[in-house]
Amino acid sequence: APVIGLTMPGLNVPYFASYIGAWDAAAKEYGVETIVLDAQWDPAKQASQMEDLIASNVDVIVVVATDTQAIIPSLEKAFNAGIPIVASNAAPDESAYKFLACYAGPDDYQEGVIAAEMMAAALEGKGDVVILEGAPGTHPAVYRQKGFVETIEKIAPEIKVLASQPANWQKAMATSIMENWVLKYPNIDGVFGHDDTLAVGAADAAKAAGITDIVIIGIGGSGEGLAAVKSGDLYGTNLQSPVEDAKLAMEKAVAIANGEEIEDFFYYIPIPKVTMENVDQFEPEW
Amino acid sequence: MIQTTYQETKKTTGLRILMDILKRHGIFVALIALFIVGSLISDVFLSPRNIFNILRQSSIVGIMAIGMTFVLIGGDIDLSVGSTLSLCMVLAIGLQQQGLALSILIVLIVGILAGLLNGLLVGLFKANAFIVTLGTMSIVQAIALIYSKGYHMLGDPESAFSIIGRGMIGPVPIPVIIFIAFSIVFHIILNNSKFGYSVYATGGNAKAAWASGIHTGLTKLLAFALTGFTAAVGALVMSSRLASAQPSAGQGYELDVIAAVILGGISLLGGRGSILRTVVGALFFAVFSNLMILLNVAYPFQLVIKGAIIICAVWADIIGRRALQQ
Amino acid sequence: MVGEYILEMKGISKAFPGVQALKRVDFNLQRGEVHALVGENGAGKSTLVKILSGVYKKDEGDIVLNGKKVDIGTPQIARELGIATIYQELAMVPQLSVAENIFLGRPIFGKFHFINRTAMEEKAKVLLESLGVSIQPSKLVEDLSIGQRQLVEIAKALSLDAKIIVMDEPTSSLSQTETEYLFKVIDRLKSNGISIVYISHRFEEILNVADQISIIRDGNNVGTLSGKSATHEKIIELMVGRRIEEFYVKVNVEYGEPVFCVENLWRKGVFYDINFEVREGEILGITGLVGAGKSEVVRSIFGLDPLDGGKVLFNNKEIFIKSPINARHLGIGFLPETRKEEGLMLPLSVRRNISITILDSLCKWGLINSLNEVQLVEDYVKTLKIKTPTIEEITVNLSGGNQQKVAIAKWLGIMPKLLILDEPTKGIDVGAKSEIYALISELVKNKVGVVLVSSDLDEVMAISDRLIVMHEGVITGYFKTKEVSKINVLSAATGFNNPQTTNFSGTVAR
Amino acid sequence: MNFLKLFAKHRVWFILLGILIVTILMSPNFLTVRNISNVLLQTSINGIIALGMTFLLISGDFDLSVGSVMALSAALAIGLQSRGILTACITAVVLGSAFGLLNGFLVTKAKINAFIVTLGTMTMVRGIVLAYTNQRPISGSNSSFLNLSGSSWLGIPIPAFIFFAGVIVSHIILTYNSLGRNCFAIGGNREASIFSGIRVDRYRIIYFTICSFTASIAGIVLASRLNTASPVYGQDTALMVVAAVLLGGTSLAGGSGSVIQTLAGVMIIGVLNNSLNLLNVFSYYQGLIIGIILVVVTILDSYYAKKRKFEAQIVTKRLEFKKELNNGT
Ligand SMILES: Nc1ncnc2c1ncn2[C@@H]1O[C@H](COP(=O)(O)OP(=O)(O)OP(=O)(O)O)[C@@H](O)[C@H]1O
Ligand SMILES: Nc1ncnc2c1ncn2[C@@H]1O[C@H](COP(=O)(O)OP(=O)(O)OP(=O)(O)O)[C@@H](O)[C@H]1O
Ligand SMILES: [Mg+2]
Ligand SMILES: [Mg+2]
Repeated sequence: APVIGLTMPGLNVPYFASYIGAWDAAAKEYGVETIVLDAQWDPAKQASQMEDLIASNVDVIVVVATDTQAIIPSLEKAFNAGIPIVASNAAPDESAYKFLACYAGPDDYQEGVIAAEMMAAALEGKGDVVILEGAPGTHPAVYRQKGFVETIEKIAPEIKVLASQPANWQKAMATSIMENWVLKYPNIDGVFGHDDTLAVGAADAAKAAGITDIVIIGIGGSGEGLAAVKSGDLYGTNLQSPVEDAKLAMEKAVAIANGEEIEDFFYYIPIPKVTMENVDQFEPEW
Repeated sequence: MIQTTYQETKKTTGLRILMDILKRHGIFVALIALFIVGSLISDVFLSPRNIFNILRQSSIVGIMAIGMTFVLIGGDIDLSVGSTLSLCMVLAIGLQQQGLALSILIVLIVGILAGLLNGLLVGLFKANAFIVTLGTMSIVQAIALIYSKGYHMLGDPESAFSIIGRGMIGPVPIPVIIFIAFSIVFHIILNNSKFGYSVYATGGNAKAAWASGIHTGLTKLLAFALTGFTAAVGALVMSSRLASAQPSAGQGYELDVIAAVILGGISLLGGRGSILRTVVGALFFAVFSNLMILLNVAYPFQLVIKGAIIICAVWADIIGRRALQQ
Repeated sequence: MVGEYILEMKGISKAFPGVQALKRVDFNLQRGEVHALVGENGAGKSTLVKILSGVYKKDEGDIVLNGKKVDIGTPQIARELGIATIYQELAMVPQLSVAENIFLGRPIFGKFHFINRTAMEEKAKVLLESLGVSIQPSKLVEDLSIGQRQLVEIAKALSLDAKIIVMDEPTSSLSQTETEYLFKVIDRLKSNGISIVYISHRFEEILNVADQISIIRDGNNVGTLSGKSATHEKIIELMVGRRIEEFYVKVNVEYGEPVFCVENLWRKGVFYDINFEVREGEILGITGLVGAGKSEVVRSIFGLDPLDGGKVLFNNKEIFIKSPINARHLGIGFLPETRKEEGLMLPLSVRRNISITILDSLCKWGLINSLNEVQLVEDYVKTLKIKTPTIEEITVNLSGGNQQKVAIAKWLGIMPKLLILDEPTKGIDVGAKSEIYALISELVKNKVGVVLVSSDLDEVMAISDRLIVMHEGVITGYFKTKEVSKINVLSAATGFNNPQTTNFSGTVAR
Repeated sequence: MNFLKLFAKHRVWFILLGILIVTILMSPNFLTVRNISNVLLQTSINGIIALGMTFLLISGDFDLSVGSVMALSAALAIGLQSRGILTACITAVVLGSAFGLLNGFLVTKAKINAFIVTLGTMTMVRGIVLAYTNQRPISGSNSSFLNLSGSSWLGIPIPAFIFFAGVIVSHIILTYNSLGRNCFAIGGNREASIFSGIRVDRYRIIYFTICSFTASIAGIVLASRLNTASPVYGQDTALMVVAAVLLGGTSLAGGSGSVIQTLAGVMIIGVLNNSLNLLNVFSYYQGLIIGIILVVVTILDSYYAKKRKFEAQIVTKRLEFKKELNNGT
């Protein structure tokens, strides 16, 4: 059976915990052996783990990069060692495409775009929004922000971003920041949270302040997020499934290991919009 | 004879007393200064709702800092409180099915046990507190992850449990009431109980305290257990407020908590400090973060200013005290 | 050696927060003389010499060295001017070697600016040999005894080519023999033209060694006597401003029942076969040379150090003291020899230091009654005449003697049945000493049994009722104090005595 | 008895040996050249900082800001590459060390607690890094910079060489140079050092600077290894580094320690991390195991430290004293 190495950025966040669950299930299904390493959010550690995987001569390496730039030298090393690489979950910089077999996973930029489209639609192209960012420097935080801000500028120039602060993926921090914002800006029309946790944190604070007519949009479709959409606390989110994410990466890795030809370079998992109307069709996965 | 000359040279006018207080408590002055600056540059800053916001936001770090005060005065340090916060949070949410009273009880017991473990290692086995609590920090965080399997624990925001973090008595949020109550109770314990005296003595000179018949090991044990307890209470407040728990939610809290205590003016070498000062330290950070958000300062610059202010506030405190001695 | 002053200090003043430590003090030093400074605790002796050595800055006054006015701003400058100081609290780095301590701050360099250890050790050896000691220069200071450390400090002073050496209570931790040895060294230094400022609370020593004696009282220089003309009484009169009629206060008390008794106590490698008994109202002295193991015995009894075997009886019941906590609950108090290490919590206030042993009795409903506490502490401060601005002053700011009184005061509160005092008058002025003796008398009147450990032979012979002499971890003599001569005690202390031949055995027939 | 003494003195090395033996027995992949070089590479970055931290801890001080300084230096080394690698590196080292200077000044002159000062600079510098990198990773264009630490010599990676060279240099300084000896003096007895005319403040500032200097070097090595600077580098570096140094037996109270022991402390943590990876231990359990080992090692350590102290005090001191005194008279 082929051996597939996987290096993860950090298993202490719920999304990746769910990812690993799906990964193990898929491995059983395909009958492949896997080595799972956790970089604990340290890019240097991830580089070492890449070396460990190269040394143990796995058939394919699946990389979920802690830092999509810092991983590049390691990708090159693996490429030079003749090991095909599937990038998963976070797409490395363009300059690294030549070292990759393919990318399989969500499109963080596109998620930001979708959130912006939903926001523009909900606010009818006009209003004041605030943004709760993820931890500075992390891939989703960088690209979701980019996707959101660029799209808003393009499609709804009358929407103004009043403030944008990192909440480090922590709900407590999101709640605190939002509590302060509702005082400073009594007329916030919309909130964009880089993920559902932050969005729900903001919704809590808004609710506590007695604000009801506010459009809060998250990303991810976590259990908390979907529940909040159902109850109307969140206007909407888009669902990024860790199960799909892991399965897709596994599927491509197994295909490569079995010597099959890969046609495309980008394989994106679907990121369906979730709103009150369709929320019942989705099951939370993290 | 010497005393009398001292008293003669000291005129006790009202102004002088005021100056004395200001010099002795530079950190209070710094806090007041922050308040004045805040009210000048932001019109919502002094609104009652914002004040309660600040109090609520300071309450979790504040409650935990109260426990940490005992450990630091006793001459030790506890780096594991952040992990204890994480573990107790996932437990508080995860055990909600077991009924309110039982889940709260278990959370408190787990917090105390985590503290007792530290206390046992530091107080009775006499291990270096810094490394040992770094070790338990890793252990307790791992247990939180294993228990939650890394998943986000979701609670029911409508349950009775959420009163702890979300409820109000009149206009006052319950976390603030807990914070104030803890401050008063533990102020009394620190200043007027045998345990409090022993903590000071142990921090002042553990050998001498031992030779005076104080059980220094037991004192340390209790101080750590207390820190575990306050971390558990902090976790109850936080998880109830958020109605959910991320398994690594407490990461980094240890430094916030220790910083709040030290900003209040406790010497890391032990033997000095008070709950009041700790409370001021915790408030200081909350006021600061609040202001930064109200002013919409970009995150990187928030950090730069925060770093500078930490240093300057303590500096002001030191200069005041030195001026007092002249 | 009469004539020019090598050093003149004129009108020196210095204030600390709450205390005017020195008030326009004049002090002159001649070449090649030993000039003693005496005075009560907190009189300002240490402060004066610390100004001389650049540790403190004077508020006013001039220092004239060899006829030239100098400004001694830092310890560095003092050293360059040839003033070396051996501080009351020895200024050594325990983790470094003897040689490195001697050359601390100005090591000898070899090639590539590397420290040349061999050269340093050789030089250190020469220095130490010139003092007549053979301590290995490569040894770590933490492995030396206090006496040895003292000698290393002197070697350090010599290595600076010092013209003035200040010794702040050099003998407070030394025994008789060591002290005598130190005097030989001082003589040698004197004959080389080195001037010595010598601070001590022991009058015998001062009368023995000093050429001039200056008396400091409350920050004033109240007079200088020549060593030959000075007498005990005169010094004391100047020091305390009155005559002390009876220096060694001793009351005769009827002994009661035995309160405390040890049998066959031993600890491997430290002491063996220790037997003695203390009765109510009795003072039992334990003496011997440094290193005889006196402190170790009482420390083990009090539970500070482990014991390997033996029996301890308290009020005729066998007890096991595992820690000072047991001892405190039984009503046993202990004043350790190392005041700074174990006697006091220096960063804490006088109040907290004194009340620490009596928290239980101050507690009401689990809380401490601050009013009672303050009342009690203030009482002790008053009765023991502890000199402190307020009871909230931190003890580190108190002078040595007052610190000692605080350390004793904390044990009075427990109403002890047995009080063990290890070198209670070490570093304490006559006034305070006599107060402490009075205090001991007061205690025995109240039927407290007292164990007094002391290397000061005069003291122990004057105060105690019975006397145990130790040598190398065993008891070499049991004496009734009234019936024994100093010579007998000394020979027992040096191990020439056979315990069997002494007047009585450890446990007295009742 | 003799063995006990030997063990007590070199206990870190014995602990390392024990961990090595267990690892080798349990994981056949451990003893491969590739893996060893991997371990060396992984330990060298924290190891380099640990050297500076050893100086600082021996002298009785403390630095929390090393992680941030490392990130700053990495960011500068990458961000300034367009002006030449050498310029970039020198700027990174100079600016990084400047924060050590600042720490030192604030601690010695303003007399602020080292914990607070370095917590302050830690926060400040992190802010600067985030601002400089615009809150996202930046990567370099010059691949020769990558070679600096990407390559190895005799199978040993260059960063490990830098680390080992650092160990040797630091050891020499600590044993044979007044810069190093004063470290012990100041940490052992600060007052005595002042009384002996050592310019204590100046030296303490130097030690802070050395510590930041090593953090800057580590930053450059890290940046060159990944050819990227991320603003999140070094979040838990300070705690891990201090833990490694303390594991090595340097005391938090100052006055004792050695870089050779620090090397052992660093290796213990490095080997543990590596072997748990090789054994495919799931991440959560790795945290558990490392925590437990840290705790056990510390307890063993305090036990042997006590034992050694007791023996030294009781057995040796007693009789020698009088012998020597008598010989002298
Ligand atoms: N650093 C200090 N801060 C505050 N007060 C001080 C300090 N050093 C000394 N004092 C005070 O100055 C006075 C003189 O103290 P000093 O140490 O000179 O006395 P001393 O004569 O040496 O006494 P002793 O015989 O007990 O050593 C005392 O009242 C003491 O409390
Ligand atoms: N603080 C210390 N540092 C180094 N050596 C010490 C110290 N205290 C005691 N010693 C040494 O330990 C040995 C045992 O000392 P111990 O205190 O039992 O003797 P002692 O009879 O009580 O003498 P002392 O007159 O000093 O009290 C002696 O050699 C003594 O010199
Ligand atoms: Mg003195
Ligand atoms: Mg003794």
